[in-house]
Amino acid sequence: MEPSLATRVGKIQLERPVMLASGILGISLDVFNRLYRAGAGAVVTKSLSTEPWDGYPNPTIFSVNDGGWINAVGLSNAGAPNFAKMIETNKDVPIIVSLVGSIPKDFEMMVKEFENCKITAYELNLSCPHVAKVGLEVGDDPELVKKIVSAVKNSTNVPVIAKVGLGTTHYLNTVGAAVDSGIDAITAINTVRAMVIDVETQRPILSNKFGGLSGTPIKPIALRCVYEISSKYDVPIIGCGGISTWEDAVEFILAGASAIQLGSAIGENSIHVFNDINKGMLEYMKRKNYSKLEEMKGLAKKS
Amino acid sequence: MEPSLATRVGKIQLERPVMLASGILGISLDVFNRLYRAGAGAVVTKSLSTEPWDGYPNPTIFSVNDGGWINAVGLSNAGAPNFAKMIETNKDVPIIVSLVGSIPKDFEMMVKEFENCKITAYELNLSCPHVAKVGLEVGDDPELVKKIVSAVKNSTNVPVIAKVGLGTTHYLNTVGAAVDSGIDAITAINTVRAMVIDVETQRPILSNKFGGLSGTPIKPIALRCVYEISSKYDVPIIGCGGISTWEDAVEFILAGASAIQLGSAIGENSIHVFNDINKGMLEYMKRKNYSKLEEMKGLAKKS
Amino acid sequence: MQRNHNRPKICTIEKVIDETPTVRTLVFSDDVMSSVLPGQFAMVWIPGINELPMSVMISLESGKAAFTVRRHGPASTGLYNVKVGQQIGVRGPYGNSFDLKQGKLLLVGGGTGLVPMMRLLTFLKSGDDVTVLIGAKSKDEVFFEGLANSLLEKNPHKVIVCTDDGTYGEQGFVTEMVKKLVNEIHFDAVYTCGPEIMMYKTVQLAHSKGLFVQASLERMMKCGVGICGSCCVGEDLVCSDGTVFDGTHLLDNKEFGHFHRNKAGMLENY
Amino acid sequence: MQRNHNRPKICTIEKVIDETPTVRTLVFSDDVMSSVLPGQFAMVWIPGINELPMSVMISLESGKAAFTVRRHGPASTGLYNVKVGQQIGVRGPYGNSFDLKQGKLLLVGGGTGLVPMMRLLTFLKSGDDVTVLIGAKSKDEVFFEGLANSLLEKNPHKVIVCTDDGTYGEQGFVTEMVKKLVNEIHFDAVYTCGPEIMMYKTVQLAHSKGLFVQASLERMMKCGVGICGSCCVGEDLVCSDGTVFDGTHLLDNKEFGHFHRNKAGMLENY
Ligand SMILES: Cc1cc2nc3c(=O)[nH]c(=O)nc-3n(C[C@H](O)[C@H](O)[C@H](O)COP(=O)(O)OP(=O)(O)OC[C@H]3O[C@@H](n4cnc5c(N)ncnc54)[C@H](O)[C@@H]3O)c2cc1C
Ligand SMILES: Cc1cc2nc3c(=O)[nH]c(=O)nc-3n(C[C@H](O)[C@H](O)[C@H](O)COP(=O)(O)OP(=O)(O)OC[C@H]3O[C@@H](n4cnc5c(N)ncnc54)[C@H](O)[C@@H]3O)c2cc1C
Ligand SMILES: Cc1cc2nc3c(=O)[nH]c(=O)nc-3n(C[C@H](O)[C@H](O)[C@H](O)COP(=O)(O)O)c2cc1C
Ligand SMILES: Cc1cc2nc3c(=O)[nH]c(=O)nc-3n(C[C@H](O)[C@H](O)[C@H](O)COP(=O)(O)O)c2cc1C
Ligand code: FES
Ligand code: FES
Repeated sequence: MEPSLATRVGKIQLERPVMLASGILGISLDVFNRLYRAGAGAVVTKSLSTEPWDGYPNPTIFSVNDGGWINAVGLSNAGAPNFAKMIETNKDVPIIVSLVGSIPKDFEMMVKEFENCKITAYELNLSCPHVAKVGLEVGDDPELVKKIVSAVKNSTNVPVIAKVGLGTTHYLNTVGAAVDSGIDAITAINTVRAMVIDVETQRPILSNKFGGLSGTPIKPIALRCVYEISSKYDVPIIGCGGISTWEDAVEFILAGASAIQLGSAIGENSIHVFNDINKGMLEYMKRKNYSKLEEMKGLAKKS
Repeated sequence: MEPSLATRVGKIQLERPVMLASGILGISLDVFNRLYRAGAGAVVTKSLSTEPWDGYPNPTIFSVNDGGWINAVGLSNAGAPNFAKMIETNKDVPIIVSLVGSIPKDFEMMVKEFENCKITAYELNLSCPHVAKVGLEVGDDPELVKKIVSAVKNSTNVPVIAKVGLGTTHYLNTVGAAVDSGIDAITAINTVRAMVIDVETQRPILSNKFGGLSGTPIKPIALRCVYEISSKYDVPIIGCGGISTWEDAVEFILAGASAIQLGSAIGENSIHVFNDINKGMLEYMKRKNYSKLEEMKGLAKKS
Repeated sequence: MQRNHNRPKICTIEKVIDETPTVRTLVFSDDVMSSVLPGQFAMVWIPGINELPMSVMISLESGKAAFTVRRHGPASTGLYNVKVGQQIGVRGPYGNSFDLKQGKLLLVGGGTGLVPMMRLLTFLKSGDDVTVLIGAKSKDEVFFEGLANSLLEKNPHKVIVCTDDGTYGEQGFVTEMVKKLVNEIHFDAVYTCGPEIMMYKTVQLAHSKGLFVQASLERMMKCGVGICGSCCVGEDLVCSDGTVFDGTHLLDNKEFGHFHRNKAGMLENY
Repeated sequence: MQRNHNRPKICTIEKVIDETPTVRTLVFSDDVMSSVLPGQFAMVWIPGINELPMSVMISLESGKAAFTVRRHGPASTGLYNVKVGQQIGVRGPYGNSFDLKQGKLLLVGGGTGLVPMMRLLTFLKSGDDVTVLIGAKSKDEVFFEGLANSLLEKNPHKVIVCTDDGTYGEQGFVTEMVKKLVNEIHFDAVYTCGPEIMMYKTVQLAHSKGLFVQASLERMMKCGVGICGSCCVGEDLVCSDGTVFDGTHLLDNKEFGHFHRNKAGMLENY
């Protein structure tokens, strides 16, 4: 029997385990449809704010020598109201709406906007490392995280995911706060705060100076976070960070993730990466005699 | 006029700015001499404990796909007393003795052992990410850091450096605690906690499961830490993490470091890396018309 | 170390050529950029100011390349003001390129959209019979006419300039001339780059005659490698699927000729 | 993806050969390991148990390699107990190799130190006249005698076994035989691998006669790539400067033949 790539992330049922991560190609429904056809199990939107944001001036993204990317796009986005209008016509694509804000009210307002949209889940960005007053600055404050998660959970029946990253407090406390407040799943991790300086012009290359490191360099860090979360909390996990091959994807499942997200790999391998990973995982499952992804979940913790 | 690579890290005067990082080839005086001849400005010893430690079973070190290394050597070392005996005969090499412990008393005892040795400084390892009760578990507790730094400063006239890394509290608070207690310099950063899982055998490869990521993947993270520390505190900084070329070294100086350390690069480029970096920096200084390293320090913060 | 094409490589400007009162060509040495394909572009970092997508202009000296920039907002004006000896960062090349057909060719360029057209001319086969249409608002803003003629020296060719105000060459929009020519002549290929309305009309006209036509599009760009999404037109990414698209494909795209996205990613009318 | 030589590659054991009651050869397929040089080694991961440095044994089948392991402590016993179909991780190859001289050659191996000697035999030139000395405690522990003879089929050669207790071959330490031979014959090169005391004496004897001599050393190893320092002998790193060193160099090293380091990195007497 052909094994199945279908997976369940708590209440979220997906046909395929590899999602598009937030902020990657995440601004247009047409592109979402294309990515879904290309093998993505779901797409996460660019993180949306209550109003449109222009983001930072360029340079905002480039690649780091020896692999990986650094970005400080600055959460440019069309704003939740505009975005909701754009995806109103969505029928096919499992869309996860990423939200960013500073206080519970921001999130409540945005969730209202999507009431008429067909969406699969919300993902709360508690972990962007390069924009003031949102993202990590929220995630680093577990008390605020509790208030935001509770507020969103009270505003919608759609599953809610919290996306965490490495900040200035222990990310496991952020996970704990979200779990205590009824979160449905955790995405780990966001980019890691970083910098690149050009030695000829003697200045940081990003216009924002600081940005977030993504791609292969952060994979072993992200993997240990997934392993740590799944060892400590009974919460469904979406692994994210540096995944570019089926082996990477399997590593995260073995560490305890129920699904994964990727972004940077598209910059190296184009959107074929979704199908390449799907195929590789299927072959692996056949070879190892698994019929369902679930059977592999967390196996590395048994050793 | 030929520019000079000499640098001053607070009270520490060095002929050349590139040091051997702790834990790398750091167990034998003969090897120290060789590295010094090969161009290292100073060598930092393996972190020493009050008694000999065997460390973890193998696998303890291997390289990560797409660059970098992961290790959980487990701080195996001969213990401060044995080590002090070994380096008693040192005449030539600027040796920085790295110490690891849990409480002030551990450090005081070890510093006593080195009273008769010619050493350049102590480096307190407050940041090893994979051994319980020492390293990061100490660094993550700024109050304990204050006590340890004060105790060591009261026990010796030799300059004392604190080595920090990314833990579960904000590393800048650890730096602050060390600075408040009279630390002479900061080394940033240690390895970053990470994991690699083998998908065929479905287990973490390191015997300790978790280890520390070093080498090129962590360079942009280390660089932002140096930039953040030098922006917030008036303390000499030694940059460490992923440095393998002269451009990398210059990036750290431009971010505010007075000197740098490297380890992993030796695994790729052998100990030639010291002279390669020295040469590259000299040519850069000539081209840009600097006579002293000091003139380049922190320039990236002006942009 | 191997060159990392996705990180700015620092290049020093060696020559600055004023093409018009608002357009300059900045020449620099770089082997990679000197040999890109027509339609490919670079992301150009002006340190302290911004980073812009720029078609890579040819240089007649080997091993060199250039950017031809019109000063407009702060970013392009920053690039325009770069002096000889100053440094810029260049990453890429990015994007695909025009499919090179042979025979009777029509090139339609407007403003700095002429840049990829000039590079296309360096890839022609000896027998190609080439018509280059240059659109400009007025006489002041015409450039590359002489360059086009000299690049085409050895080919049967025509270079026709159209100005909106008739102060030079033919009077009227360049697309009027396209209409006239495609009615008279069967071109083996039509290539266009310039203002989107110009490209839209050119594609429509050529397509209505069943001609092979390709256009090189411009959109807001951040990454250049198909990650950020800022350059999307419908489901296409200009940076990595384009910049060059077939006319038939473009006419199916609801955004082409009508909308582009602003910095926040919102659709705006042209 | 390109193979990462510094990360364990998973290999499945295809055959297990009992060489003596305490020594086994485990055969697996791997192109890289099948073609390493004599003296090179791999780091061998026994999942759940440990990782050990192991010389890479030859296999007579192409594309295959092997490890020949003596069970000793928990780590080597873990490897010894690996069954056909089970998986191990292999990274490397690491280290340098013996300098291949021609003419009259003397190879002195003890125990699993014979492994690099067997590989050396596969690199011989047709005219080489080869004497192989095999040292063992007693008859039970002799292995590779037949293999050595068959590898040397086409060369003038002698394979001499010495057992400490005289239960097989010549009686006495193999180094007694070395002494005898170097007094009688001028060898163009002497190669040795085995217990350090055996190598130390062999190097001294050969050196005293002015012969070219090389030894392949063993030390505690963690990284295999010259980072961790655990394998240092004086200022030399066995993993990356060695494993093979010239006798003249070794006799200048105060630790060779006298000290090795334990897990904590402390010097211990042999
Ligand atoms: C593939 C490609 C090739 C191009 N080639 C050339 C060329 O050869 N010569 C030339 O003069 N211009 C070229 N452009 C246009 C150029 O990149 C700028 O958009 C234009 O110069 C206007 O910049 P500005 O000064 O108004 O930007 P500002 O108003 O200062 O804009 C600031 C930011 O917005 C971005 N931005 C605004 N509009 C656009 C847009 N339409 N496309 C991309 N980014 C935008 C800029 O990159 C910059 O980061 C090209 C654009 C693309 C996409
Ligand atoms: C380059 C090289 C090649 C070798 N080739 C072979 C071979 O082909 N066949 C063979 O049987 N043995 C070989 N050895 C020796 C082998 O690696 C082990 O040291 C030996 O098997 C003893 O292991 P143990 O079971 O007693 O280890 P344990 O006592 O279980 O030791 C546990 C740990 O200590 C380490 N260790 C202890 N002693 C040593 C040592 N002397 N050298 C390296 N690591 C040590 C082990 O790697 C392991 O991590 C080689 C050693 C080296 C350095
Ligand atoms: C250009 C870019 C933009 C991003 N924007 C967002 C964002 O808006 N919201 C968010 O939660 N994460 C954002 N991220 C982080 C990614 O979703 C992801 O967590 C991170 O890149 C690690 O995954 P990767 O290594 O597969 O890229 C962005 C990453 C990149 C590279
Ligand atoms: C094998 C290994 C052992 C290490 N041991 C120590 C140690 O004992 N004490 C310490 O402070 N840092 C230790 N480190 C960390 C390094 O000193 C350094 O901070 C880190 O590797 C980043 O630098 P690099 O990227 O140049 O290797 C070790 C690193 C490695 C790879
Ligand atoms: S510019 Fe980023 S996707 Fe095209
Ligand atoms: S084994 Fe690590 S330096 Fe040799």
